[in-house]
Amino acid sequence: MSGVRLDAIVKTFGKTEAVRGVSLDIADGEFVVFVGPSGCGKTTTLNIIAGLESPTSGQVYIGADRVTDWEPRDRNLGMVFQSLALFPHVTVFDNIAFPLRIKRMRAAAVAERVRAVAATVKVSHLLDKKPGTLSGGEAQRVALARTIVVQPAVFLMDEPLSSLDAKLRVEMRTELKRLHASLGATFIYVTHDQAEAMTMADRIVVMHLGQVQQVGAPLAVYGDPANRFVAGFFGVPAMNFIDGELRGDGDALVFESPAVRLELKGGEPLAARPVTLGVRPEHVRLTRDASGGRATVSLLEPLGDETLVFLEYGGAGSLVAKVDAEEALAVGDRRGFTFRRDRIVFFDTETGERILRS
Amino acid sequence: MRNRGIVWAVLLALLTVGVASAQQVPGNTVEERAVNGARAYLKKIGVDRLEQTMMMVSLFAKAQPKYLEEWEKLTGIRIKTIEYGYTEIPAKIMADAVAKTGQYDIYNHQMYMLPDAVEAGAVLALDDFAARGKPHFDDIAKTLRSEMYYKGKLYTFFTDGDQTVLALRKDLVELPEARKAFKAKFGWEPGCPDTWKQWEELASFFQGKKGDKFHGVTLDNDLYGAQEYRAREFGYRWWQGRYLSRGKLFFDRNMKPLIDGPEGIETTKDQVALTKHMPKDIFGWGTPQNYPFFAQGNSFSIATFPSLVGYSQNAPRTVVKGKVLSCVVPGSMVGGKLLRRAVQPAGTNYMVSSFSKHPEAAYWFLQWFTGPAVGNRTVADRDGFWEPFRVGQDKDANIVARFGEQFMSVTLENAKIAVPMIPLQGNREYFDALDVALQEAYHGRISAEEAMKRTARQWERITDDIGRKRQIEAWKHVVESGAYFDAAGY
Amino acid sequence: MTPRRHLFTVFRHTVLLLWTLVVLFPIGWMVMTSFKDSGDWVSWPARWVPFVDFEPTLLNYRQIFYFGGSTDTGALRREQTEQAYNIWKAAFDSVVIVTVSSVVSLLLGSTLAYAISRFRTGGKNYPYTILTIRMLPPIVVAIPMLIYFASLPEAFTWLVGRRVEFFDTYYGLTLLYIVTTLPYVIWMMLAFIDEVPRELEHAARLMGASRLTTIRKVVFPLVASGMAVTLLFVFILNWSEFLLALTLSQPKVLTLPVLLNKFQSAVEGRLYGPQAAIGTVVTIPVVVLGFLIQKHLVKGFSFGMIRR
Amino acid sequence: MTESRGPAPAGPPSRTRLSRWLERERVFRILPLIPVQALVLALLFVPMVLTVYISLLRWRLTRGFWTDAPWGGVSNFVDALTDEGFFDAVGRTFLFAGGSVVLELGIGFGLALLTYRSFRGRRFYFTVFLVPMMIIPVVVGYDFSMLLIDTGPLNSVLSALTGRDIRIRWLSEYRAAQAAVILADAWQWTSLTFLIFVSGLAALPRDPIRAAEVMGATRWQVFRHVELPLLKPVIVIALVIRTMEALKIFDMPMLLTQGGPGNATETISIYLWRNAWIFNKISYAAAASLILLVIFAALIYLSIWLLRRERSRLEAETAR
Repeated sequence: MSGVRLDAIVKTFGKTEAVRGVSLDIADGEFVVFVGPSGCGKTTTLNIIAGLESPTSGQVYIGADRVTDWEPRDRNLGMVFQSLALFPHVTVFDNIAFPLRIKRMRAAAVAERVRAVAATVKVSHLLDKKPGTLSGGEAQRVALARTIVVQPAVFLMDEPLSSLDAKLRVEMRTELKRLHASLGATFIYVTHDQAEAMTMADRIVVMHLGQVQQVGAPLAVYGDPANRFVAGFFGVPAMNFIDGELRGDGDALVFESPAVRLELKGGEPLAARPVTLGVRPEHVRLTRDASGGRATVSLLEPLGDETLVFLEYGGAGSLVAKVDAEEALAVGDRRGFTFRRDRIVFFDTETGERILRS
Repeated sequence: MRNRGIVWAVLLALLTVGVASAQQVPGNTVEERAVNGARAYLKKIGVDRLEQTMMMVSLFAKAQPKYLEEWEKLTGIRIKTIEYGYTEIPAKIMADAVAKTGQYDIYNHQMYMLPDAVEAGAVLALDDFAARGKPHFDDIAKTLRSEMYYKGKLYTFFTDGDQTVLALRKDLVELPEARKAFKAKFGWEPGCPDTWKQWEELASFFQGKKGDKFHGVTLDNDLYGAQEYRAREFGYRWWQGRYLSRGKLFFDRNMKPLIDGPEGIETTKDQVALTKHMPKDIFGWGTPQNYPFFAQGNSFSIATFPSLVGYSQNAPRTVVKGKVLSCVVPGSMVGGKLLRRAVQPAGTNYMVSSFSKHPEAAYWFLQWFTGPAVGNRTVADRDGFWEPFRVGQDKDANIVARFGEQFMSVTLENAKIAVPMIPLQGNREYFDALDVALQEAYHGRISAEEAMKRTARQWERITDDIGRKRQIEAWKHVVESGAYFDAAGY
Repeated sequence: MTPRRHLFTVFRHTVLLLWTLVVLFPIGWMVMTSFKDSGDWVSWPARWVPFVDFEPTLLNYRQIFYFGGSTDTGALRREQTEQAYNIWKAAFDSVVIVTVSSVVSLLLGSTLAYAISRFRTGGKNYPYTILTIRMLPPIVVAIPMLIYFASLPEAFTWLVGRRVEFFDTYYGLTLLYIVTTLPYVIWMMLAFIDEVPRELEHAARLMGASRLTTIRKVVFPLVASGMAVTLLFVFILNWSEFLLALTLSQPKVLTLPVLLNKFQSAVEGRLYGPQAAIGTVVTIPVVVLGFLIQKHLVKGFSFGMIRR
Repeated sequence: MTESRGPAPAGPPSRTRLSRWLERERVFRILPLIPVQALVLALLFVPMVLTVYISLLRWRLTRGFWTDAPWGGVSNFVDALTDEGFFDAVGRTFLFAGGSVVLELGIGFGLALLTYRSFRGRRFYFTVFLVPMMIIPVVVGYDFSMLLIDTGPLNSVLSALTGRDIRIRWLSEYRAAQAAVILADAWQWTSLTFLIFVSGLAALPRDPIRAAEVMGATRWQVFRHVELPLLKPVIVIALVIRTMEALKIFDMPMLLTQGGPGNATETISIYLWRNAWIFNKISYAAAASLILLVIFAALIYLSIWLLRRERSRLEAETAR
């Protein structure tokens, strides 16, 4: 069992910089999820860990070994691919047995091991089939079986669930989590799906434009985003952003925009500067009065237990609030709204960096 | 083997005395000397068996082996043959001159290949061997004999005349009514024509459509008046004989072409005129089309290789068995005298490769195989395509039995007037220039004058390209050796 | 079936049957001629119906199988002679040279196609550059090749102390055939390999397979049908090659197309019968081969120009 | 932990140096190139250089290569460029290649359209249509020379069909002989273009076609606006391959007509063959073939440029 360390990894393809200086420590046995929009460099980073691509500069360590120049096969990794990469020309059995045979394990031992692993992931009945005949979930399990059969120290997964339907995906999430627990190996998981990241990760690594934006536990990343990108990336629906100006006289901070004005207690004196206010929909409250501002309900999206309310509030776009489903609302209603003050975050409008982080 | 005793005695003498190499090899006949020479050669190099290779025209695959076996029995020299199509061989000889593989000891091709082969260094001069072997050429017509030499040196042996012959349908020519009508029209008794003009008159008369009444007989087929080769690669061969019969040479002493004079133009016009009486398809026909066409009774006359006569008697579906009249090749009136020339359009020959490891052994085979006695046997061989040419072959019972008396007398007449196609380096390029121009003329795309002018221009260019001085020298040898009898225009 | 559809079906079959006739007519004629005696090869009107128009004979086949070479148009029978060549020899040489060169070309070309597909080996333009080889008319290189082959043995003697012949040898021709078919192998295999997902290879390599093992166990099995098609294609090209063989082989080495050219007769001309017989005989194996892999054929020939 | 990770060993101890070396991408990228390049260099490049050298001599086969081949400079090139025969032969070659390629592409495409979807009897047609390309061209040449003789079966059939006595002199009349060469070539190689097109049609993605059909496009519209554009790269590659091969045409006219009648079917390959092996003008042939190579290369690079444009457009579209 081993941890993985990335040290200032840079990868360029021609003129494009896919990864720009990623450094990261992943502890032994940790479940780390790389998340970010497509093209953010997360898959490249994963491939560099796997050895499928070599970094332009920087080093990769697995356990105590610097493996930057090692071939993939020497790194003792397991990997599940987005397409699963089952070999279509051989049976499920042969697929699972492939890595064992490569390691020149005796045939009897191979058979025994394959059957055992097939049983753990419940694909014993599929062993004689060809991958082309499997359902999505079955193929998924076979791919897992093929990966765990050699008991690698580190598991790499590149969006393995993306081809599954929604329900199956949720099931598999749980199963992967369970598998992680039982194997105790290091899992490095790449996805663009924030829900997967939130639900499975011990730690989330948010990547954007080839750089790590934030590393942290799921709730920390959600609740305490390091910048506007991270804040916007997590959460459905996305965080509300309101551009305005912030100034502080020592007693209070004042945020002012054409539609919203807020006064917050405390804080240091601050020269007026353009900022972006961020507040998640669940932290927007509707009131009967106009303590914060007034807005008109333009659209309602009931989710069942809660309802999303789209408000015309005088600023750009709409403000989204998540309210209890019981609340009686109709399109065209005029309401006041306020924000949960302790949950408001501010970003520098220009850089997107978080400011006034407490 | 009546001379075996003598042979052994001579051999013994050879061994004990150790005759100097330039001296004549003992033996009473050409063949005996060849056998003795070969045996002595093997002794000299200290072996009793030897294997050699002949590049052979595939046409002789059936006939050649028995002579090779005989040679092996006589001398211990085994000659393997490697067959090539006749069109393939020139390139193969030239390729051998480049690759110098030494894979072949003897090349078998046709007379006109000699100049290029010599110049390329592919074949060996045989004079030194001949000085000792004393082959016998006296009974070969002077013009044919000249073809064995290039620039005064002996390079090749042959046992195949292959001079052109003209064949007519005897049965038609002898139809009494036809004879009468013909005489009335042209003023002479139909039969072997003396001049090209007369042949054309015959051709224009003896033709008709299927089912027509032709002077007392009903035609089973369309009957065409004449056949003469008009296809690419063929037509120009017959042209050369016709041209020479007008009493002009191809070049003057500075290698300036003479063919664009009136003689050349007339020759071409003659050929074009005769074409009217031929089947339209003649332009694509080689021998395998021409022979059966005549044998199946579709035409009245044909100028071709002499093997036609034998073929037409034995071919499948032949309808002309016993109905063929062989003729001496027609000629032209030159200065009030009838001049006939029978071109030798092919003529199988044998050459010794420069790269042979045992050229002397190869030479002895050539001398033996083409000698008067063995040569007569080959000519008589029904499997072969060796045609009569030697004086006296009409006395050989076997040969006469094969070809018939009438043909024999005619073909030996033709041998006397046989002439070679241009025996110069690069001749195939000269031929091709002529060939292309003639094709254009045959198809009526250009006039005879233009065709000859073009050819002459091309010939000048070719001569310059090869080297005028070289060609002048070689042409001088040709003319002075009497290859064309006289030096008209030279 | 609507009337329009019906009409289309009729139209389709009419056109296709017409082309079928066009294709089969020359082949049928060749087969028929191979059973004709010399008098029937060229005759007007043409002879069509066996046993009625002409008497079928095995003479031509007997001739090519016993002896090779040729004879007069008249008498065809001939004693068996110790010929350097016959159809068996030519068939053997053709099969050896063509098989070896096609297989080697396939292996070299496929491996290179793999490298090109995965690493852009040789640069973006390499596949186009290599196609230049195929543009060279063989006649352009045939003669220099002859001089070159003739001087190579000397060069070898000088370099390695051993004389190695190239002219008129199996490997001389084989090497040439390998080079001249490589462009097509590379192009066709590139198309197939491009379609193999890289993740499959990544998976194999992560599981411990070396690059070579990956190619052998994962990539090549996946493009097997493509390889079969490519092999057939280059096999046909090599099997048919005439000019280089004509110039650079014989007498020790002889391929079928060159042998075919030998069937000439009296002074000059063709022996249609034996030619037809040998043509029939040499065509059969390739047609059978093509038939066997027919279902793969469709997959192979779009040269990857259409991506699914 | 950071401190404990000093400079690590260069590689895992279990592998040999060779296998490690082999695994490197840099090595693996180059390695397959080596035998191919070596073969190309040794077998084609060297003779090509030799060709250039020979073309600058005035060497004939009837003279010693080392002893009697004077320097000729560019004179051979001048000769070739001023020789009508050369350009006539080039022109004829283009005529034949053009004619046969147009026929092959046209017929092949039509047949492919009729056969690429499954129907009763498809397998039979398919089998038959593929046969010609598997026959040795020399055999096809001989076969056609039998068919096309004036008293041959083709004229018989034509006569029977038209009820007139048709005696087209396929092998001995100018235009007819040229047509014969084109027809024979088209007969043989339509099977290849057919195969390429069937293959391309079968590989067409279904979705855009279905989408068009759903949108109410007629069969013709689907073909014209969806299938044809998608097929364009395949058409171009068929064009390139066939043009490349057709320009080299040698066997067919050589066997059918030996370049005749006159020079009617003398292609550039035959012209070069004649000059080299019959006229022994090796240097001239070398120079002429180099000029030829330039002409061919220009033409073919033009088509390759087309091909690349199609391909890169295709790639751009797939990437999207």
